[in-house]
Amino acid sequence: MTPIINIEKLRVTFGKGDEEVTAVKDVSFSINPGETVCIVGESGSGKSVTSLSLMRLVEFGGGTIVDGRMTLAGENGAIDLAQADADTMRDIRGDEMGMIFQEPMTSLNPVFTIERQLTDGLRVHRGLTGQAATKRALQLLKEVRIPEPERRLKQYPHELSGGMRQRVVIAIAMACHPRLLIADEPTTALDVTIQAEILALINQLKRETGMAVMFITHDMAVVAQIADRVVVMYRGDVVEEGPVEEIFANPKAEYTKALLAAVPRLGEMRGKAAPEPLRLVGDTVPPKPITPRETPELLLEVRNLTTYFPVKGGPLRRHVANVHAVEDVSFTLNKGETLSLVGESGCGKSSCGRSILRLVEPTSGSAILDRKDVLAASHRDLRILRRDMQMIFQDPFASLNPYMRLSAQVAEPLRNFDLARGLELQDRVAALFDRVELPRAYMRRFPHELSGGQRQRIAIARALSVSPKLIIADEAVSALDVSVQAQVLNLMMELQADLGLSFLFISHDMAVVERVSHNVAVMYLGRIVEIGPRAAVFENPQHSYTKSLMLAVPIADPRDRKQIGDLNFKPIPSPMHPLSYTPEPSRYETVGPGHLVLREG
Amino acid sequence: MAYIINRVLSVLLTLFLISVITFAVTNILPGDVAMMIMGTQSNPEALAGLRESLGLNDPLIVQYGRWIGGLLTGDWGHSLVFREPIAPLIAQKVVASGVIVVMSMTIALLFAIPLGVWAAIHRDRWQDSTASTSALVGVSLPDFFWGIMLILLFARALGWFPSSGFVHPADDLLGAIRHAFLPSLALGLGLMAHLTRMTRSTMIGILQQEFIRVARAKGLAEREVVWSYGLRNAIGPVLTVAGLQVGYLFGSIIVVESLFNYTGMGWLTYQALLNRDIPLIQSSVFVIAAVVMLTNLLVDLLYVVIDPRIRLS
Amino acid sequence: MHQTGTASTGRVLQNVHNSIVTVDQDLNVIPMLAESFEQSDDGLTYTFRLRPGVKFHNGSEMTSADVKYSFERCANPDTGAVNFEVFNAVESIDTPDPLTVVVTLNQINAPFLSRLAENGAGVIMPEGSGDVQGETPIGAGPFRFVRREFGNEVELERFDDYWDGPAYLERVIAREIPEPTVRLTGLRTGELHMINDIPADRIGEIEDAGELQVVKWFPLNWDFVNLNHTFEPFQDARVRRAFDMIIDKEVLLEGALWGQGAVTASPSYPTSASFNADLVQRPQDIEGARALLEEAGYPPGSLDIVFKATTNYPYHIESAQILVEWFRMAGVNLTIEQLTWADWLSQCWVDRDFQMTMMNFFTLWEPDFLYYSLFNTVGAFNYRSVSDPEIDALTEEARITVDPAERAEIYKAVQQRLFDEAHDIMLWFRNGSIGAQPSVGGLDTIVHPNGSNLNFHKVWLNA
Amino acid sequence: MRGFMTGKGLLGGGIVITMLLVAILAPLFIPDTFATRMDMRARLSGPSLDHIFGTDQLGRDLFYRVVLGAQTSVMIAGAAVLMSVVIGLPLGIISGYYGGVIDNVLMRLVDTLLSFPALLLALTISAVLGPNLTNTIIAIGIAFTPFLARIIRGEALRVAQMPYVEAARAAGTTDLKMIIRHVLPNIMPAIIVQGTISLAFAILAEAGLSFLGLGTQPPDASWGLMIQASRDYLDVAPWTALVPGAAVAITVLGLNMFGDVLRDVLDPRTQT
Repeated sequence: MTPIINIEKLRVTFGKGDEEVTAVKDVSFSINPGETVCIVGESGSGKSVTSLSLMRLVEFGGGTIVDGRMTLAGENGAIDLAQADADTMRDIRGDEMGMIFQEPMTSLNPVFTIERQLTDGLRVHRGLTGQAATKRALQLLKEVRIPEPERRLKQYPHELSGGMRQRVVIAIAMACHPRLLIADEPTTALDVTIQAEILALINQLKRETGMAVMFITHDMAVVAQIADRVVVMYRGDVVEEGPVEEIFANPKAEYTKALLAAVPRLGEMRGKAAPEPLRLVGDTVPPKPITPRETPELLLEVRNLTTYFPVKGGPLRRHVANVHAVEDVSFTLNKGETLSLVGESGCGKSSCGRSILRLVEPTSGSAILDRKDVLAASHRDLRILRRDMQMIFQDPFASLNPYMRLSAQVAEPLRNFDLARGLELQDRVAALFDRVELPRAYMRRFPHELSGGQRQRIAIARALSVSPKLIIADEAVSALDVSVQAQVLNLMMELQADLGLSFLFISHDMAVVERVSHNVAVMYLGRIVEIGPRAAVFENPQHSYTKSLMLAVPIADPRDRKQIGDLNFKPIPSPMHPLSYTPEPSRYETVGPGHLVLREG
Repeated sequence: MAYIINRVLSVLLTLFLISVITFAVTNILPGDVAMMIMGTQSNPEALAGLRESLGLNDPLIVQYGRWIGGLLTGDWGHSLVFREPIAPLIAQKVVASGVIVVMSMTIALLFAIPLGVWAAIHRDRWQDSTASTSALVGVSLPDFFWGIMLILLFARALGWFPSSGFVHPADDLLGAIRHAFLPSLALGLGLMAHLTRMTRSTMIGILQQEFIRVARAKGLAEREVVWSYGLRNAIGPVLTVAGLQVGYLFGSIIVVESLFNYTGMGWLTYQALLNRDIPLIQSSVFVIAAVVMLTNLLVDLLYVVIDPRIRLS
Repeated sequence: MHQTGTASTGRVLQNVHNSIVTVDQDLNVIPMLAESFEQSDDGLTYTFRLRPGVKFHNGSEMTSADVKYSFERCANPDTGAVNFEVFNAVESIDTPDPLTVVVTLNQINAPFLSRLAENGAGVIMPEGSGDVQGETPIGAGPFRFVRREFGNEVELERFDDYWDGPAYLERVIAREIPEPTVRLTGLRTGELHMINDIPADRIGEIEDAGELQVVKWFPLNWDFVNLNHTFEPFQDARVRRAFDMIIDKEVLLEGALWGQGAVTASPSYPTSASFNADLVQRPQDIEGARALLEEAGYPPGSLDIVFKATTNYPYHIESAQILVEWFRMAGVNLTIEQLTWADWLSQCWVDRDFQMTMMNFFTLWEPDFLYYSLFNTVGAFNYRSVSDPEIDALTEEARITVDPAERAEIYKAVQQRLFDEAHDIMLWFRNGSIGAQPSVGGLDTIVHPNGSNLNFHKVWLNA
Repeated sequence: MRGFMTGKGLLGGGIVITMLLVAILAPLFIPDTFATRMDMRARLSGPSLDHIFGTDQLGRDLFYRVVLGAQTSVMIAGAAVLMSVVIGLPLGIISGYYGGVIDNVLMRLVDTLLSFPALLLALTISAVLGPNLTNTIIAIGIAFTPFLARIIRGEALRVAQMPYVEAARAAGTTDLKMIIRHVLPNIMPAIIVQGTISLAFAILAEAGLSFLGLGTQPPDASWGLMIQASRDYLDVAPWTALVPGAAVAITVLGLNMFGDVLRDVLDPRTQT
């Protein structure tokens, strides 16, 4: 079979002279008709640059294809895309090859209607205008299964949800029936249920049209779900290529092995009582489970926590409604244990964590930390209470002050509470750097000189500096590459074992949660819908939402693929209510020891 | 709709604050209305009598009340030096200034937008620095310098445009444009730099957006990508800046209108300030501030039309 | 009096009005709206025979009632009239018949007649028109008022029923263009037919080029440096004289006005009978000035003086800058403060809040007006607070001296005293200038003998 | 500091440093009377060996005037911008950092002031205070303050919402320390860049005020005053305008380039 596209010895650089950086060193692979090839790798692997080179869009970002061939097979003979002129490329883009991108929120032009954006490609490639174009656009929206397609045509992008926008982007790419669809991390920014739907859609379209798909992702679970063949990239090179089952079952390259070892797989904790660190490539001793204390000791008790955010609107910007971010949430957390709050975006898990720290002011409820109610504390007492609870934030780039030396950032909490001065302060900061396994030489550095994982270690060191009892980790590993994520997770677990820390672990990633938690609380629309020991919740989910969530999570195992028929998720209703709205209290049923489920109805 | 109501309410509040500030500032201006009326023939007794009859001895709050009451009822009082009712006088001058404000902004935008887009497309290359530098030259020298240069070039050497004066557009539209051209160009040169800079940086931001890549991935011609997909998104921010520039413009017209003997609001305000025509200063400063603010309101509302995101939220 | 700006439209507006009497080239009082006038032997009664058939712009014919009305209005300071003191000695104004006006004084006022010829006091307006004169001037002049915008434009149109025959020009539009470059460009491009005040440094160039007509006359006005007599150092005549000695008037004239004028030690109109031609300005003597100041108790560095100059006269600003240099050499530290016209009026003229300033006046050829109002202790224009008993006595005496020769001698004595005491520092008479297109005719008639008013009655435009 | 080693950086930085040096050093080495010395025989004379930049309408040497005038222009612009930063900084930070009612009130006021054209504001303030150097600085300073306050407020608001501020708050940092350690350093680049550009505008504003008779008082030299005085001689003695005009133009261009480069240099991501 002739491959649609055959890439040989592709080499792409950015910049000139001394500042030249080679993003893609020597990449060769091919894609056959009707085949889904996943290009997988971590950030900086060159996977996106490869896809952009194929579309010859890389030049707009300052890149140069310095070497190699990219042969596109066509009815009129083959074309080397690396050599094609601008006009030829314009004809090919959007016609022979379509592309979809990572950010559905920014992939559509905010000032044009959906119709305009759908028909542009039809106009330039097919000469379709007016009624004919509109008809085809409508048909396309139907093909990507958008509800109420007629209405969508006249709408603007911001009126659509993220999932719908990504469907529109797919429709745009599919407009001229391309023979190759390039999808660059198309589901990374989406919630897991929507991700599942989009993946299913791409699969379905592929089957219907027989096109080939080049799918770029960093997520091994997605790869396992969608790929026919896999190309693993690392630092600009292809390190391994092969059928998906082969790659997962029998990886050959060291890098692939390390990568697969670092991926937490949903279900692999089955049968284990306590969380345990991942066993990474190179680890010689098996990881030790973090068993809870024999006599549980209560650290944090949250009762009926409720947080509303006022919505202002109308003339005079009056307070017209509330966003019910956290609605009657109660839970407990013992010393030395981890409770995970898990849910999709907007479910209130972050607000819940911030409310406990009083980074946002809760509306009502109590949070008793070591017999002191944080929510009732005066501002002065609150400052002192914060010594016992610290936070790690999601974005390692934004949570460090770019203008402050790392040592000063780690020392800041110590200085705030005047816990150490002068040399003692220096020593303690140095010890913290050791503790999070960062070289002491980094103390004089600024955040931008560090990688994402290193920064998150600084954030952990900063949190540890005042020896807190509780650390609230808000999506602390979500922005990290999978191998770095594994290291940071292991570090956190190790610290828990050594220092007896408690974690309130907030995450959307079910596989990670399964790995680190003693207890799990699933949140939906501001409420905990199900809470209990990790094993109970994961192995015996009771609430319908928990079940659908479990179903949507892709599993990093090509033998365990989702069936399309399973995927029918309800959209999440708005948590915004008028002022007059009085919510029902949360009422739970006990289904097992410590396993509570919100009553539905 | 609520957005518009809120904007209008805030406009009313701002107008009130503008009136208070205007009144307060004009009251601490040195000089004296009575003295200005009497000029070199002033003598203390006559001045005292005139002050009394003009109500200048009343408490400030009473004077403010009288003024604001007059503004609201359309009785803006009489100018001391022009010896005319203020309201129609200002109405006429606003038209005159309106002509050069619109023309200078048009000239500035006609140059700035293509220049800024061109610079953005060729970011960090020679075209970029050429465009930015040439736009900067306009703002590097004071308006009156350009004004005189333009008079010497276009009026004296080439004879294309008249050197001074104002013609009402209702009387002679072409004449009005010809008379307004040189002052507008002098002002436009000053406006250009900032607008070019703004267009450039906005366009650079937009050209890095994902939807631009999507547009390219559709196979659209680069011309359409930049001038339709890109520019359409840049118009809003650029217009906002242009709106803010109207404030700067109404400052510059004081100098430029005086230079060109173009009898608009800038000229009027300067005459009023020069002659300490307090009633006229109050009203014209108030009108200028109000016009500046309303222009920004207009731009905001225009933004609503341009950008569907605000339209529906 | 004061110009209200170098490009003033005020001088054009004067074409709306005619005066009861006026002056000829030699500054003799001659009839105008009055056909003839006579003064009684005791000098207390003036009889004016009015010219018959003089029409006002409103169509009515001038009668003695209008004259009485005009005089009475001018005599009443409440109307804002500027020349009321001209009528101070008037006891009665009688109108025995429609064409006769008899003015009776209660004491001799020698300058009465010539003051009527000067500066608006003798302007005749229709009876009852006083209230509208401010907005829409109405008179018996060759042009009727059409409209005016303050600071910008005055438009006049020909009055066809003018008693001395209609003017040639159908319409006169005067526009204020304060920027010299813009004004000159307007003339050169043909947008303007005529401009007042050619920039001083360009007169030679334009005359040489020969493409435009240039009318120059002497004098337009005179300038002097003012010393505030309430400021302690200036109460000492030595200080004032020393200040006079610091200034080289010739160089200052060259520097500020490009030599467009002639220096003078006396403000009297140079061709008038009372002009004291014997006075010669003190030559610049910085060393002498230093010595004099030292003697008066002001050694170098001890005098810090603020010089207030108005931006209304850019050449005053130039002068001030030159003065600063000389005064520094003499050990006096001069600081310039620029004032707008409004601020100058309020600070210097009314509040008399200044140490040193500079001003110009129109050439007041009538000596009483000039010396009494400017230098008498109670004079209306004595903003420097000059108070010299000798001058007070002389100016009072001149008022009741009927014999012209005797009066002239008194004023010469006043000039001598002013010079000796250096109450003010006289600088120069300044040239007037007009630039015009070649098509403008009759330019020789345009300047009024007093050197300040512009008369468009006999000016025409060639096709 | 590598960011300065670009063509633009070297040129912009070079101009700014040269102008600063001239402004500071010239008055130390050249007697200030050199700027006011007159020569009535050499009025409006073109550039020559005696007067390398020519002379003005009073025969004053333009080289000395432009060199000594640098001090006045730079001082007025610098002091005025400094003043607007000093007033605008606390207002902007309080408004942006605390938000809420204070923010509403302050920003309503700033918006109102922004409706008054800066030159009109400066003109009025000058008229109230009277014309002299200090008052010119105050007038321009006050007129520029609302702009600075607005920009600083925007930056403070942005920084106050950054996770590192939240992290510091969670770590027990008090408001004052938060502002000093976290907010100020992070808004500084924006203030410096805006300040640089404001300097250029302040030089022009001084020229505008001079045109209207306010601003620097003669015979002192400032660039604005020199351009103002040259306007009657532009056609016969263009150098009288071109000399100070070039000084202003080069400085403004230099400041703008310098501002652009500062923006890049102060960004920690491009620091090495």
